[in-house]
Amino acid sequence: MHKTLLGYVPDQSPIYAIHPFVKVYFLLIVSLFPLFITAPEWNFFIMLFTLALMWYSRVDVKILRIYAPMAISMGFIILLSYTVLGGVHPEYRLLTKPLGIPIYWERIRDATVVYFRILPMIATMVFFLSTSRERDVIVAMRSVKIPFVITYVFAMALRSAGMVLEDFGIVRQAEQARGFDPAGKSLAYKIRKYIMYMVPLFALSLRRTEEFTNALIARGYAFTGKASKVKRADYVLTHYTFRALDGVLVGIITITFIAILVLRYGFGYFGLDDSWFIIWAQSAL
Amino acid sequence: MENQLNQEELTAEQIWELQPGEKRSVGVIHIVLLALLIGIGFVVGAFGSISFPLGFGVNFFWTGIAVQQVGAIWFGAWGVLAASIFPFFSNAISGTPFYVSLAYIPANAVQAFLPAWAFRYYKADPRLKSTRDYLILLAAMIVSSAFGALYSPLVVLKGFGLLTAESVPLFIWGWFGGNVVAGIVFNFILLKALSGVVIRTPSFVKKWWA
Amino acid sequence: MSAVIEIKDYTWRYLYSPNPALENINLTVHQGEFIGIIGPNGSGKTTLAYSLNGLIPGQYHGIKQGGIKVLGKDVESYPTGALQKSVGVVFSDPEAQFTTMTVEDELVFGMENLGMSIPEIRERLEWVVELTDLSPLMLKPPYEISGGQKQRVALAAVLAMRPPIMVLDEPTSMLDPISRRRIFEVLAKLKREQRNTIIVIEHSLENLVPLADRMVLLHNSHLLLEGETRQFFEQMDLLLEKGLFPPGIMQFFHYLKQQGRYDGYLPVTVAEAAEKLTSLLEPAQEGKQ
Amino acid sequence: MTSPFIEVKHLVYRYPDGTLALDDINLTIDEGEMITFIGQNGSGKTTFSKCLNGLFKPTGGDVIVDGHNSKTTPIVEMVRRVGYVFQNPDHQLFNSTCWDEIAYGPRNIQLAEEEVKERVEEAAHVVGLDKSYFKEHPFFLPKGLRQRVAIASILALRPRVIIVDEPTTGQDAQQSREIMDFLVELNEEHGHAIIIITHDMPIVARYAKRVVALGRGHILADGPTAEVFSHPEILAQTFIEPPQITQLAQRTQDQGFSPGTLTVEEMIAQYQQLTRT
Repeated sequence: MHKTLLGYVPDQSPIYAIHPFVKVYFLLIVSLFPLFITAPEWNFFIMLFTLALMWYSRVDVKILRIYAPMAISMGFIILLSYTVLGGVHPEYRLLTKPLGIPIYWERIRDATVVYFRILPMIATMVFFLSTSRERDVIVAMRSVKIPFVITYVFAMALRSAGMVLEDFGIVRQAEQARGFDPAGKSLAYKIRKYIMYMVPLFALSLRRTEEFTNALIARGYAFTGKASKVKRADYVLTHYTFRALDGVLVGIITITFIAILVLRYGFGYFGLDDSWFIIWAQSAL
Repeated sequence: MENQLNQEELTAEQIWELQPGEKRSVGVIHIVLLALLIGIGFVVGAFGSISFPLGFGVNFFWTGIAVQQVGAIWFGAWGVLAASIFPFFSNAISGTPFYVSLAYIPANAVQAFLPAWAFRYYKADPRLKSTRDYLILLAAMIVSSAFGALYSPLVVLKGFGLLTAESVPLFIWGWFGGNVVAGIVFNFILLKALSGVVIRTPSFVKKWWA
Repeated sequence: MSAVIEIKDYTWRYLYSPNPALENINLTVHQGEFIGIIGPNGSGKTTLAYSLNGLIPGQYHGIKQGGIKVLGKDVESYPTGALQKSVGVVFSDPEAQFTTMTVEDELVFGMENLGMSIPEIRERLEWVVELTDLSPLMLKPPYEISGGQKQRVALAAVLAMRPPIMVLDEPTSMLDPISRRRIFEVLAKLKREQRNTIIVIEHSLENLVPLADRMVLLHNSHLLLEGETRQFFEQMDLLLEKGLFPPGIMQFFHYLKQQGRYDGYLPVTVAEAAEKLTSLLEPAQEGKQ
Repeated sequence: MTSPFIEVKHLVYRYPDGTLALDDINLTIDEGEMITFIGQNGSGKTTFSKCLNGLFKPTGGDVIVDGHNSKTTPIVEMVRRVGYVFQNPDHQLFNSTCWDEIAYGPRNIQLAEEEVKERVEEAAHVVGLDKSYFKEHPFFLPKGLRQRVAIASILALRPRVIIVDEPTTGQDAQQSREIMDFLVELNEEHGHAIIIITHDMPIVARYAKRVVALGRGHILADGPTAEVFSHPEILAQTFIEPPQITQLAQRTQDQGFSPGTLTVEEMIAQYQQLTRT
């Protein structure tokens, strides 16, 4: 396992043979799919597909343990929003009325649709985070000629996030070393803990701006003036080649996306009415 | 930054006005600042999102607000830019889909911009020397968070179909409260503790860009 | 030998600061010289390093008098980004200089800024990696390697730009003794093979002294003492009085000199000192027998 | 006979990612000792120190401080006995005045405000922090003073053992000696056991009484400074070499110099001895 800022990525993975741009493209485009698909079974299929890709890429499935509670709590909130907080709608089909709260079929249906829309979007994000190193994102951005300064800010932001995390760990220890003990204390006491972290974290970052800036200037980096117009060699790209397979993958993703749009808006596929899952659920409830 | 004990006090006016002969221009330091702010916002924001979640990147107590508002007061447009960008990262960590984060940008930008604008326009002292300074900050926090709170659940969450019309108020209050309470806790402390140093560093931004 | 750096009546005061950080400094550095700069904290050493590569007055607000010429041209007349090709600075905290995700990117960054082509970059990369012995680390994040490696990366990143003048500001402050010696071995190699002009600011003198052609003492913003290394340390009492502690072997031989038991130059390396001490003692011991 | 204040038995520590940082460490530390931990970057000095005050819990073996096993004792109890001063003072200054900063620890362990006041004043006095600084923001102070505030803030917890991580990094020779003189004073006049982590060999030679050399998670050497420095081959394993004056004495052993020579003064004294006729 190789530690990145966003978690651990596998040491060896077939996915590393793929150009980083394809990974970013996958994240950006496949995340869009669920927005055009209403039928839950199709979205569920996209999620399964993404999870299968994770398995194929030898991602440690333990990563899912971090996101599972998040996905569950989100589902719970959506359900709550659509049922308990859903209001009174005499026009809907009433399923049951526990504690005087009306639960309607249409609400359950909509909650399901929304939830199954969110799941694959989360899955693509997790897939990306668990197979990409920071360098991949930078390579992807540079290979599509995004201005250097943007790529660079991005890279430095990740770098500084790493430093802040590290500082955060030390500050927390420093706090403990001074007898701070949140165990069994009130919420106000715990919030104080957050306050205490913030000042040193900011202070350290501010002290660093100056040093970082000096180091950048010393390496001949300029943001304005003639020196900023220099043509960059993009040496890092020499480690990556965009192969035929990468082109094919980009093509498949693009065609799938177009196909979904055409099927959805031209032929009315992926809608609620012909979703066998919804039809089955309606009859079951 | 080392020894600043015996120096004359600056007035709030002097903090924001250019002094005669003072030259300020955009430079590498601002790029570094932008990156560092995104980095710190990433960590601090993710921390809040994970600790007190309401869902979809909305929290009961969102620590990231401090980076947005204090960052923009000190560093002007660079703070606003950072504030618009870092929630992408911090939300991603807490499982918020990419396009939901994208749609949050206007809310985050306004939350950072408004206090920064208010301090510059009304010449308030970032070291919070008078009641007036506190009131300006508080008002800017409330108005900007109200905008964020209204925009995000209505436009974004409704737009993505994540919420029903009836449950929107809960999210509006959640966003608003989460921001204002966290803002009150952190903004005052950070500004009071560090402004005195920050305004004398070359990274401080008087106007919007330099 | 031609002068590569000429500092004339140079004074600098930071804005918001009551006293100048450097006052009335005069110093000329020649091509290929190795200069050691010492002085207590706050004496203006770092300000001097900043002044040589344009961070002052570029990045800092302040008031300047006199001038500094690098390669015959005033530092202020260089366009943005141009002076850094001639003067490379390595700072003391390596962590705060790393701006990328891998050691390789770190080494390449400066070369890309100079607009070099890929074959050129590849060639220099090979050279600098070999010189600083970094090849096993190329794909690691620079902040996850050990302290000694970090400081080597920081040095290599500036070396890769091949500046004719190198300024190192406490390049080994965080290192264990042997890692520290290795950094100085790299500098010795540079001095021998590349004929770079090298200026090193250091607190720890044991490794610096054997390499330095000339030493400079800064104290309270002033240049207090300057001279060829061995002659410089003849002023032992002045140095001790100013709170600087010359290497132990020099102090020991200075004592011998004062006692009239030795009258050569002060030794700069342990080997040299051991040899001299042995030859001093042999007749004495023979006399005893 | 009383048992030692700190007893480390077969201590093993692994980082969460599985790297073995400390491997079977055994060590005892008595009250009032003055020890330095030396070793290359990454040799485990800092990790070991954090095990001593309970910040890190052992993966295997035991750390027993004043009869309390760190595995079962809450960290609050541990830090009252073993104080740890972090290398960078900026990591440990949370409060907006020096007074609050020093009072932070005593307040955490819920002392009465009167007692807190007494401890703050005492700690400030010991580190030589003038009362006029009490209302200053610690962030505004120069590094030397920030370090003093950091030490005072630990002193206020009145630990019997104080660990100071790299106190002389970035300090000049004069400042380093001032800090060390102060730590010696804490040790000799106030009776605290002091553990110093450092790379600075001239400082070790001058001030340390007992040296513990760590390398790759093991204790490579433990003993009086002169004795440890007499074995350069062991020190080299952890990237340490003795100061030049010691190296000179070692190279001239045949002439009668002691391989454990630590300072110029000792060298001179031996020379006088050798040349007395």
